[in-house]
Amino acid sequence: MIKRFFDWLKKPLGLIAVGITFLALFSLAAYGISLSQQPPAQPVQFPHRIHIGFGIQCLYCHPGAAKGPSAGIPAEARCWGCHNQIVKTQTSLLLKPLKDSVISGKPLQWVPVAQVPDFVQFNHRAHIAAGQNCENCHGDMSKMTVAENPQIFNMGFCLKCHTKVAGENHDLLVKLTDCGTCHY
Amino acid sequence: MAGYNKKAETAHVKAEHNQHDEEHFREKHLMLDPLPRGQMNDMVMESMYTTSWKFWVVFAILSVIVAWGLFYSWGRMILEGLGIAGVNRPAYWGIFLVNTVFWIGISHAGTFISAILRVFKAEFRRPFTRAAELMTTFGLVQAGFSIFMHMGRVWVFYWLMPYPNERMLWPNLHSPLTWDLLAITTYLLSSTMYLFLPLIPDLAMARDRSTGWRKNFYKILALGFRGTEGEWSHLRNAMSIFAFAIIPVMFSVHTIVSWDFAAATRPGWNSSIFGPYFVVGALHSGMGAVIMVLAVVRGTMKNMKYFIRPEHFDAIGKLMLIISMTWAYFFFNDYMVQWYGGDKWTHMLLHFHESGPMGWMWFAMLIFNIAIPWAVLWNQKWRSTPWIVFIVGLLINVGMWFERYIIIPISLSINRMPFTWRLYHPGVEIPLGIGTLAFFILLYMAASRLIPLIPVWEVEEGQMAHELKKFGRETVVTVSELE
Amino acid sequence: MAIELKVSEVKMGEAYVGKWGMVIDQDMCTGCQACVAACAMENNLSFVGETDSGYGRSMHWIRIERFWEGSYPEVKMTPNQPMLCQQCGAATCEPVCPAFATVHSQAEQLNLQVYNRCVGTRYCANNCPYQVRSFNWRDYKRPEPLPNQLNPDVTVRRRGVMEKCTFCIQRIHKAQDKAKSEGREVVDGEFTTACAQACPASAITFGRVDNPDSLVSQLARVHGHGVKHLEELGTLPNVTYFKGG
Amino acid sequence: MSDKLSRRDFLKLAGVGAVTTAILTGCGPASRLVKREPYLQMPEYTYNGLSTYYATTCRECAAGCGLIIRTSQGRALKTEGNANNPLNLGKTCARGQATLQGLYNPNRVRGPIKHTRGERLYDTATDPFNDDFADAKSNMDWAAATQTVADALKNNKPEEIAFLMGMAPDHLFDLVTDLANATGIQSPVRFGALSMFESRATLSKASENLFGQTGLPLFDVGGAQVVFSFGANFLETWLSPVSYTRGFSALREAQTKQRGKFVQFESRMSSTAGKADEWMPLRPGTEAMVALAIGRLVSEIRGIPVPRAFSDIDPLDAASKSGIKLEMLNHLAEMFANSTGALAIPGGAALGQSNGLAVAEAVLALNAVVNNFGKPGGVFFSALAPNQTEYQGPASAKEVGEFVQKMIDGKIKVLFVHGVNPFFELPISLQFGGATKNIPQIISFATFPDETALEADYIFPDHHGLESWGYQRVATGSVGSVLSGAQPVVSPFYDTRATADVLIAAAQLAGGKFAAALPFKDEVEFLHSKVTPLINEADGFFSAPDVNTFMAYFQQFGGWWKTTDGRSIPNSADVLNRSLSSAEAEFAGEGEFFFVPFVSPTLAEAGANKPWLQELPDPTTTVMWNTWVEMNPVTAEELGLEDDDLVSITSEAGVLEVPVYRYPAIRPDTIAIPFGQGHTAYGRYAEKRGVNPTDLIGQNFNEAGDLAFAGMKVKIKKIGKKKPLSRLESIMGVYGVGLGEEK
Repeated sequence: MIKRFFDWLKKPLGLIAVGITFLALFSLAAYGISLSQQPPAQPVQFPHRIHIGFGIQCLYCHPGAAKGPSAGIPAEARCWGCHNQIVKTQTSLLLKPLKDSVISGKPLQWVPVAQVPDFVQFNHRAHIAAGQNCENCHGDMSKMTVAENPQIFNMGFCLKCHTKVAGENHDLLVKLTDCGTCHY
Repeated sequence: MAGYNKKAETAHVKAEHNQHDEEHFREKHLMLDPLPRGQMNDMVMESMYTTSWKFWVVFAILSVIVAWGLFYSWGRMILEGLGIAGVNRPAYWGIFLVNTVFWIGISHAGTFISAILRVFKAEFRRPFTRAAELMTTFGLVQAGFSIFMHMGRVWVFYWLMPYPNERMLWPNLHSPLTWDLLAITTYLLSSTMYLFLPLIPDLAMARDRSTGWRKNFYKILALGFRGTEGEWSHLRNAMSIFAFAIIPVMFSVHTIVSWDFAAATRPGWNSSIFGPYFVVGALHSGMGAVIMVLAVVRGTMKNMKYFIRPEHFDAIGKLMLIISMTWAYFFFNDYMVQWYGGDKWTHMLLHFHESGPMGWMWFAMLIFNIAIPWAVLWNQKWRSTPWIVFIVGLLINVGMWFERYIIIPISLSINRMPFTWRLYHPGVEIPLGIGTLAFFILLYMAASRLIPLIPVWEVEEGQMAHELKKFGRETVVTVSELE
Repeated sequence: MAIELKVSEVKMGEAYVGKWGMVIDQDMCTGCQACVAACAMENNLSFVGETDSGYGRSMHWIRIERFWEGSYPEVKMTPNQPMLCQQCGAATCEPVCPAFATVHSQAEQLNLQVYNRCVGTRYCANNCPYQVRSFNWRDYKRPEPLPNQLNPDVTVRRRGVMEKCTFCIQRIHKAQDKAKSEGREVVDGEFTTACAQACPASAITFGRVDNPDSLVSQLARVHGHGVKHLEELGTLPNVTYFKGG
Repeated sequence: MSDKLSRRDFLKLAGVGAVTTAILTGCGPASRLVKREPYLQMPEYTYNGLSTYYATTCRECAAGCGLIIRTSQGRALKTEGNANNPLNLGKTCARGQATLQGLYNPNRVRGPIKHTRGERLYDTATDPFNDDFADAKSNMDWAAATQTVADALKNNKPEEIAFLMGMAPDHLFDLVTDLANATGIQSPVRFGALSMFESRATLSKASENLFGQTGLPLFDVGGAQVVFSFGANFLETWLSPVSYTRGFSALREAQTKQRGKFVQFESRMSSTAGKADEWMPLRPGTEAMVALAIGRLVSEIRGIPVPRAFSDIDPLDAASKSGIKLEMLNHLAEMFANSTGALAIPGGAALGQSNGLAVAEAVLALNAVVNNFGKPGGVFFSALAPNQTEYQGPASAKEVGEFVQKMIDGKIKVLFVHGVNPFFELPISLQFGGATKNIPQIISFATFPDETALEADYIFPDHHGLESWGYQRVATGSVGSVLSGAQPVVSPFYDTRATADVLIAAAQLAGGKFAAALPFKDEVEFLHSKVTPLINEADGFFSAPDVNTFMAYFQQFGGWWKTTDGRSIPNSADVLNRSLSSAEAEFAGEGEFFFVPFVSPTLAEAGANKPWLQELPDPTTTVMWNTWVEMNPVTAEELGLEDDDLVSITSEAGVLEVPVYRYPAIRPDTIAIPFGQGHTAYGRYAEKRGVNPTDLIGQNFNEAGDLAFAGMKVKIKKIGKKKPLSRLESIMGVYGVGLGEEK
C-alpha cells in the first residue's frame, strides 16, 4: 500500500501533485506573512501626508508623546475644530465617517499600527526627552497616506538603538539594557 | 529449533548432576553452544516476524493508553495550565521531575551494559546489549516528554537552546537546568548513535533476508553495509571510540541531574554526595529494568530461549546485588552526614521522611531497594530464575521511583518557611506518568518487531572466540582475543 | 547579553548596599491584610478561588505569617510577619533560571521577574528560601467587568508564568520619570509601594537604603536591632524586620 | 460618555491584548485586531496614559475615611488613602482597597427593575469564575421608576411610609430626615450589622449615664502608655479601625517614647488581642466584675479611698468567677495604676451581653480612677461633624425590633431600603423576613443584588459609592470635626441613578408638601444647600468666598474639616460616686458552650461579594472563602473533632453547620464564628459560601437596647462529614499536624 503510494509519487502525475501541494502551502504561508505586513484598514483614510504638508506638528494631534507614556489618538473634537470650517468636509465621501461620527456621537474606531506587546512598558516621554524624533521609529509620515509601520517593533529594534545611544557610557548601558526598564 | 528451547530449560537442572560434563557447558553457556550463523539469523528474523493476536491486543491497549494518558492529558494541560496537575507551593516540582529522573535512570542501564561491559569484555553481555541499549534511547524519550510536561510554557522551550537572536539573549549557563538540557541532548544523540552502530550489520542481515517494505526499510537503515573487511574495521573503530566516549557522558548526565537538586539552597538537597548517589541509583533501577525486559523478551518472543539463558539472569543478578549494596552505602552516607550536619530544617525534613504522612514510602524504598535484593539475589538458583528476578527488578524500580518521589515532592514540602509547608497530591501527573510508561513499552514492542533484538554478529563473534578444551581431565573454557 | 551578569560578583561578606529597601516593624503590624489587598489591586494579582487558594496556589505577593507560642491559657500569637520578596542582593532564585527570566537589575538592584521570558520551570520558586514566589497555575479568570480595574502599568500574567513582588517597580519608574522630566532626583518619600502606602499602622517603610538620610536608613539606625531573614544563607536581603516587643 | 468609550478602549487594550496573545510568546504581542476609540471631546486635564486622581470617601463602612482614587481614561484603577483627611491620614484598610471590586463587580443591579419577590436576580448555575452569567435585565425606565416612588409617597399616609437606611450618617440620611420632618413620614431608621456588633448604643448610653452627655467616646490609644481593652476589637472593625490602628501604631512607637503596653480581656483571642502583650481569657459575662475589681485594686495601690463605684466588689470573688488569678489581677492593677497614661476601652462582645451596659459603665469608671478624661491617652467625646449639632447614633437592635413590630402590625405600607441588607444583617430571630410579608410595597435602592433586593417589589439601584456625590459625617476617630466629601470618580457604569436624585424627582412629582420639602433641582443642589453654612465657619481647612468655590475645594480635598481640636471632655465628676453593678451576664439557652460571634475583619458586613476580600486570609486563622468555628483543641479532642470536621451548632434560635478550626487561643468553654459569609444572594462570590452566625442569635437585648449577641449558649454535635477549609497557613508548619509524632 505504502509502496504503491510511493511508486505513484514517482510518476509524473504524482510529481505534479507534490509540486502543487508544495506551492499551495508556500503561497498560503506567503499570503499569511504578507497579510500581517499590510497596514490595517482604518475607518477614515487619514492622509498624514496632507496634514503634515499643512505644517501641522506631530504633537498638535499627539500631545501625549511629550507628556507621558502614550502619544494618543486625537479626540475628534480636535479634528472637528478645523474640519468643520472646511467646506470639503461636508461633501467629501472620504470624510463622511468623521462627519457621521461627530453627529452621532459614536467615536471612530482606529486601528493602531505602531504597537508593542502589552508586556512592554513603553514611555514616549522619555524617548522624546532623550532627543529622539518621531520619525526615528514611526518613519517619515510626510510620505504616508494611511499610517503604516516602517519597522516591526521587536526587542532587537529597541536594543539596537539603546546600545547605540549608550555607547561607552556603562551606567547608561546598564540602565538602557536592564530587563526591568521595559518589562514589569 | 524447538529442541534448543527444551535443552536450555533443562540445562540448569542437569548442571547440578554433571558439573564437568562438556554437554552441560554447551547447554548452560550460549557462547559454547554455537549454531550455524545462517540458522541464528533465521531465528532472529523469525522472532521479528512472529506476532500473535496477543501482541496486537496489548499493542492496541497501550496505544489507547498513550493517546489518553500522554497526548490528550498533555494537550489539556497545555491548554488549561499546570493547575490540573498537583504541583503547588511549596512542592513546585512533582511527579514530572520524578519521572524525568526515573527515565534517565532507566536509560543508564543500556549504556552500562553495552559500553562498560563491552570495554571490560564481559562476555555474558553479548546477546542483550541491544535490548539494553534500546532502553536507553526509549527511556530518554520518556524523560524528554516528562521534562517538557513539567514546563509551564512548553511552547517556548526553544528559549532554552543557545541560538543567536536579535534580543541578544542566551540561556543562563549558571543554571543547572541549562546543563541538564545540554547533557540530556548529548546523551540522547550519542546513545542513539551508539545504538545504531552495532545495529548496522544486523540491519544488513535483515535486509538480505526480507522482502517488501521491510526490505526498503532495512535498505535505507543499513547504509549499504556489505560486510567487507574495510567496513568491519571502520565499524569496530567507531564502536570502540563510542564505547569509551559514552561512559563519561553517561556518568555526567545523572550527575548533572543530581545537581538540579544538590546545587539548590534547600535543606535535604544541598548534598555533595548526590552525584554518585544518583548515578548508582540510576544503575540500580536500570539493571532492574533490563532484567525485567529480558525476562519478558525471553518469555514472549520466539526463539529467545536460545539466546537468553539463566546464565544471563545469574550474571545480571550478581551485578544487581553489588549495585544494591553500593546504593545502600551511598544512601547511608547521605543520610548520616546530613543528620550529623545538625541543621534544624534538615532534621525536620529527615524526620518528615520517616514519620510524615508519606513515611510508608520511605520504608518501602529501603525494603525494595536493599532488603529484598539482598535477601533474594545471594542465591544463585533464585537469581537464575526469570520470574523471581523479574519481581525483584520490578520492586527495585518501584523502590527507586519512591526514592525520587521522596527527594522531590516530599522534600519540597518542608522548607525554611514553616508557614508554607504543604503536602503534594498528584493530579494529571498520574495519567501522564502512565502514558510515558505505556509509550515506553509501546516503542519497545514496535522496535522488537522492527529491528533485530539480538546482535547476531556479536553472539557469533563470541561463540567463535570461545572454545572448550580439555586440561587433563578437566574441561575448561578458553576465550581468544578477537579485537 | 550585551552586558554580563554580575550577580556572582556580589560575594558574601563584602560590604553590600542595595538600592531600594524596606523596613517592617512587626510590633506595629496588626495583620489587617490591607497591604495584601493593596498589593493585589496595584499589581493585577489574580484571585484563584477556594480550592486553589487552600492548596497553596494563592497569588499573594505578600503574606502575613503568624505562629503560636505556648498553649492555652499562656498562648501568644507571634508578631505578625509580612513576608514578601526580600529583593536579595545575591538572590538564590537568579542563577538557577535557565532563561534569564529571573534576573538581577543592575540599574535598580532589584530581582526582576521578566514575565514574558519565563518558561515556567519553577526552579526559582523552589530555590527561594523565603517561598514568596507565586506561579500562575492556570489562566485565572476575571469576569467582566472586573478587568476594568487592571493597572495598565503592570503586565497581566498568563498561565505558566512565575511572578513575585516587584517592590512596585512601576511606581519606581513613574517617580523616576517624573523627577527626570522636572530635572531633579527622586525625593525620599515622594512615592512608596502599594503595601507601605496602605498600611494603617505605618509598619512598612520603603525607600533608598543607599541614602543614609532616607527614612528607611534612619529607622534602621534608630532601631539598631533589625533582623534580616535567613541572612545566614548569604542572600543579602533588602528587607529589615523589627520584632520589637 | 468618556466612561463607556474608555471602558471599551480598555477592553480592547487589556482584554483583547492579553487574551488573544500569540502562542509563541505566552504573554503575547498585542493583537493586530486592537481597535481604539478616541474621546470625542477630551477633558482638558487628561492625557492618554496619564492618571487623574479624585478625592472621595470610602463607603465600605460607616467610618468615613477619605480616599484618593487613581483613574485613567475613565476607569478607576486604585484606591489610595487621602493624606489630607484627618481621619485616616492617607491610610486605608483592606476593605477600602477592595472597593473597586464592588464598583466593577460582575453582579450589580444594572438598572431599575420591577421585581417579583423571591425571583432570582442573576444566574447562579455555573462556576463563579466564568464570564457567562447574566444579571437580570432592567425592565423599566427611570421615569417610570421615579413615578413609582412618587406614587408610593403620595398614595400612602405619611406615617405608613418608612425608610430603613445604612449606618453611615451621610447626605442621603439628611435628605430623608428633612423629608420626614417636613412631611410626617417616619424618621429613617439607620442600622447595620456593624453597629450591632460594635454595641454603639451601649457605649453612648453608658456615657450618658456616667457623664450626663450623649456621644460616642473617643479613646486616645496613641497617647496612652497602658491600654486595657475589654472586648473592643479596635484593630479590626470597631468604630473607626484605620484611625484606631494609627493610634495603636503610635502606642507601639518605641523610637521617641517608651513602648506602650496593651492588655486585652476577651474569651477568644481576636486579631486585636493577638497584638496585645497580655491576653486575659476571662469567662464571658464577668467583664464588669473584673473591671471593677481592677478599679478597686488600682485605687488601693494609688492609696486613695476606694470609691463607691468599686466598694461592692470583692477581687477574690471576681478572680474566681472570671478565671483570672488574683495575682494576675494585682499585677494588672499595678500596671494600670503606675502608668502615667492608662486607658480602658469597653467594646465589642463584652457589651453585647445581657449586662453590657454595666460592663461599659464599669470599664469607663476604670478611666475615672486614673482620671484620664481629656488628657492625652485618655477618654474624650468624639468631635461632632461640622453640620451636626448633637450625636445621632444608629438605631439599636431593640429599636429595630420595635420597627419590625410595626411592620408586623401592618403599620407600614411602603418600605424604602437603602444601604443596608436586613435580610442578611439582622438575626433571623428578629423576624424581619416574616414581617416584610405584611408590607404591600418594598422598594430597594440596592447597588448589588442582595438578599433584601431579592425580597423587594422594585429595585431602583443607587450608584456605587465611587460613582456618586455626597458627604459623610465622621462620627468618631478624628481629633477635629470632619465632613468627608464624596464625588463621582467615574461616570456610572450601569443605568443606575442616585437615590437622592430619585427622591428629589419623586418628591417634585408627588407635589404638595413633598415638593416643598425637597425644593432642589438635583442631588448636587441639595449638597450645596447643606454645605453652604460651612462657608462662614471658622478654623476650616480651607475657606472660600462662595458656595461654588467652596464645593470645588470640597471636591479637590475630599471634604471639609476643622483644624482645631473638636473633642469634648466628659464630665467625670460623678462617675466614681455611683454604685455600679457587677452582676454577671445571663446567657440564653441550654448549651454548654459560650457562643461568640465576631465580625470578620476582612469581610465585615458587605465585603463578601468582592473576590479579593474573600481571598484575603483571616488575620487570626488565615482561612479564606469560608466560615469556620473556632474551638479550643482540648475541647475538640473531648468532642472527638479534628480540623475541618463539620459540626452542627444549636442555640435557642437556630442551627448551623460549620467546619471546625482548632484554635489554640480560645477558652475551652467558648466557641466563636465569624460574621460576613453565609449569603443566599449578593453576587456570585458571596453566595453559598459559609454560614451566617446571626442565625444562632436570639432576640435578647441588653439594657441599652443593643442585641446581646454574645449572650447565647450553644450545643455542639459532630456530624461526621468534612469540609476542608482553605487556609493560607500550613497546618503542618504552624500546628505540627501531620509531621509525625514529635515536632
